[in-house]
Amino acid sequence: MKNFKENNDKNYDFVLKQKVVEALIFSSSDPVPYNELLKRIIDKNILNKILSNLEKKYLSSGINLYVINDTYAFRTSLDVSEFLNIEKIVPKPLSRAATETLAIIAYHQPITRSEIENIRGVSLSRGTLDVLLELQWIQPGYRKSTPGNPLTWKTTNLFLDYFNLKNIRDLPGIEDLKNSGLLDKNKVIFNDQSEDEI
Amino acid sequence: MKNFKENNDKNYDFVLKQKVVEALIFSSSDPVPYNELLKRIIDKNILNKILSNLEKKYLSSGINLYVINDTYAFRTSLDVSEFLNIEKIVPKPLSRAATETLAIIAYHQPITRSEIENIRGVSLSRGTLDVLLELQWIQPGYRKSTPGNPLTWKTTNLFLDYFNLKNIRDLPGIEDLKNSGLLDKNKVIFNDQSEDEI
Amino acid sequence: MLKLSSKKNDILSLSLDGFEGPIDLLLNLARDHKIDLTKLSILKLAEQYLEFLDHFIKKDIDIAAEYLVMGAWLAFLKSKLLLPDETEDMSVTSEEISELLEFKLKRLEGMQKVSKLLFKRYKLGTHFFKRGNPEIFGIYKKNQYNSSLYDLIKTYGQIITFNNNKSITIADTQLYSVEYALNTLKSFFKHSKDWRDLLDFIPNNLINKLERKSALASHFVASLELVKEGSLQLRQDSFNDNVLLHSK
Repeated sequence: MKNFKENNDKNYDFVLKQKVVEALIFSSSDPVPYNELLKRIIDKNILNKILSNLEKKYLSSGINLYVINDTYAFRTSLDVSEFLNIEKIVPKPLSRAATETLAIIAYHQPITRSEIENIRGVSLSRGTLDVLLELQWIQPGYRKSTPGNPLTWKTTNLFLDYFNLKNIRDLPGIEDLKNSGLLDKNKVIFNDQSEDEI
Repeated sequence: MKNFKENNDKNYDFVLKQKVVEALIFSSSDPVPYNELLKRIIDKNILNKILSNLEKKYLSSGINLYVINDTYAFRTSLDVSEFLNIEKIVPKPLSRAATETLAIIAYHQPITRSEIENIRGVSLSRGTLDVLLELQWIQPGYRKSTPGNPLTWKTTNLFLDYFNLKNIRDLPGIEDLKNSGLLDKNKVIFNDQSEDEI
Repeated sequence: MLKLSSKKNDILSLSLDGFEGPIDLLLNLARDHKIDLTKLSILKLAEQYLEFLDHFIKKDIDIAAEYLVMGAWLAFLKSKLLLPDETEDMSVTSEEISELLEFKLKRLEGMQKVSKLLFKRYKLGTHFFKRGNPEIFGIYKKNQYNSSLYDLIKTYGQIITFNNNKSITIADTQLYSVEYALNTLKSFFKHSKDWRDLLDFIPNNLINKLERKSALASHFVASLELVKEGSLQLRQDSFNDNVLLHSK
């Protein structure tokens, strides 16, 4: 009898915890980091079980649970996107320089400013990185240990969220680019002395 | 056979409509009026069925479907809300003074109060450091060995955490700021060199 | 040297028409030649590019500056091709150079392609949506401020800019005053009864565009002033003709 009750308590406890996680992710408009959730649930095994339960639960709903790197977010399902003509925020189109720079950062990250310029063959005009920073799509990575310690740039989770990507391995066409060696960072064009000045 | 297929189509259609209603309520910033939903679904019977389905579906979830005066909204379930001590906090930007002070501490730490005032050219009001202290973004550093032994301030790990930096060194440097367009060049009034557009 | 002169203007106008970056220019040049990138004559391409750049430097140094990254690299390639390296270990064969250029162009093309692919994806706020009415829990108490890293570094940038700009430099200028122009015109027409072109009064030792423009403007204003006084006549035969002055 006691055992039964304990079991029941355990189950009740699990259900409550699942509800808490569900409510935490659901109530936030930005992706919630795994670590934030873990602060509530403490036990990794339980949290993992809850997250996989929730993913399944919402699989065939109008809302799905998205995993973006190690963050979690509910987003409306892509199945219904054409039926949801609600107030869409029409984003101001980015300049070509900005979209290309974004792609270069996304596919080559972490990457320094001079490496970006090297790839585009143009010096980065003022304001290009600025726009991407303001959108919170890029953030500083570490500093390289080459002379001058140039800063590297990388993409953020908000970038992944915006483009419906799970992680950067999910970037369109990245496999092809990799296989054809075009993302080979070691293939730095020779004699680029200017490479590492900031 | 034909009947069966039709039935299946009907069922598919119903499921899709339910997903649409679910997604609409989820993504709307205000509770959605019944009439708004009816515009999408047309058939009252179907809409009523969908709404009652959704209500049931979310009854034992961390989120419930609430009906308030003929409008529909998802809200965190009361079971868990006490658990999450919900407070409606409207996020607001830090005050200008606090942001400036934080930026100066971040870039110049460890730095004394009078040094901060020196850079900003304004005296620090009482509340400014308090706000940053309360957020646990700054902490006292050592005391300087200059006369009066003034206390220095530095940023905390929570600060790094919040701004998603691994290391304080990863803040973009002056050169990076310049290059990304965040620093304007020295302004020169009426410069002959800028004559081209005149 | 090259049959580029007739095409030069095309390229230039293209580059002004939302045509951005030497990548496109290089790719376009390569395509124009209908040459497989692998069989491309780098020397020719480099020369065309550099000639284009040269032309641009004269025209608009700001645009040309953007193109210099690729320009410098191509100039380097060209020198490698023209002057065989004397130090053995440093020498680079022309095949290696071809390969590198090909790699560079392909990579650029690849990046342009994927940037388009990226923006063709389903996008948040357009095709799928986040919670419209988020609730914020006590757990996020530290998030009661929504400052971003961008706010922080932008603010710092502004502080630095402000501190650097505490002193405002007012540059020396040599602008022509209307009084000066009035005196010149008056003293000239005291002795002359001929029609004279307004442009004749602009000192021809002015190299600076701004100074020239200010001289022109003040002389024109001064001549209007004299017409009003009734001591001068102005004439312009048709819209694009020069303005002629004559004493009354």
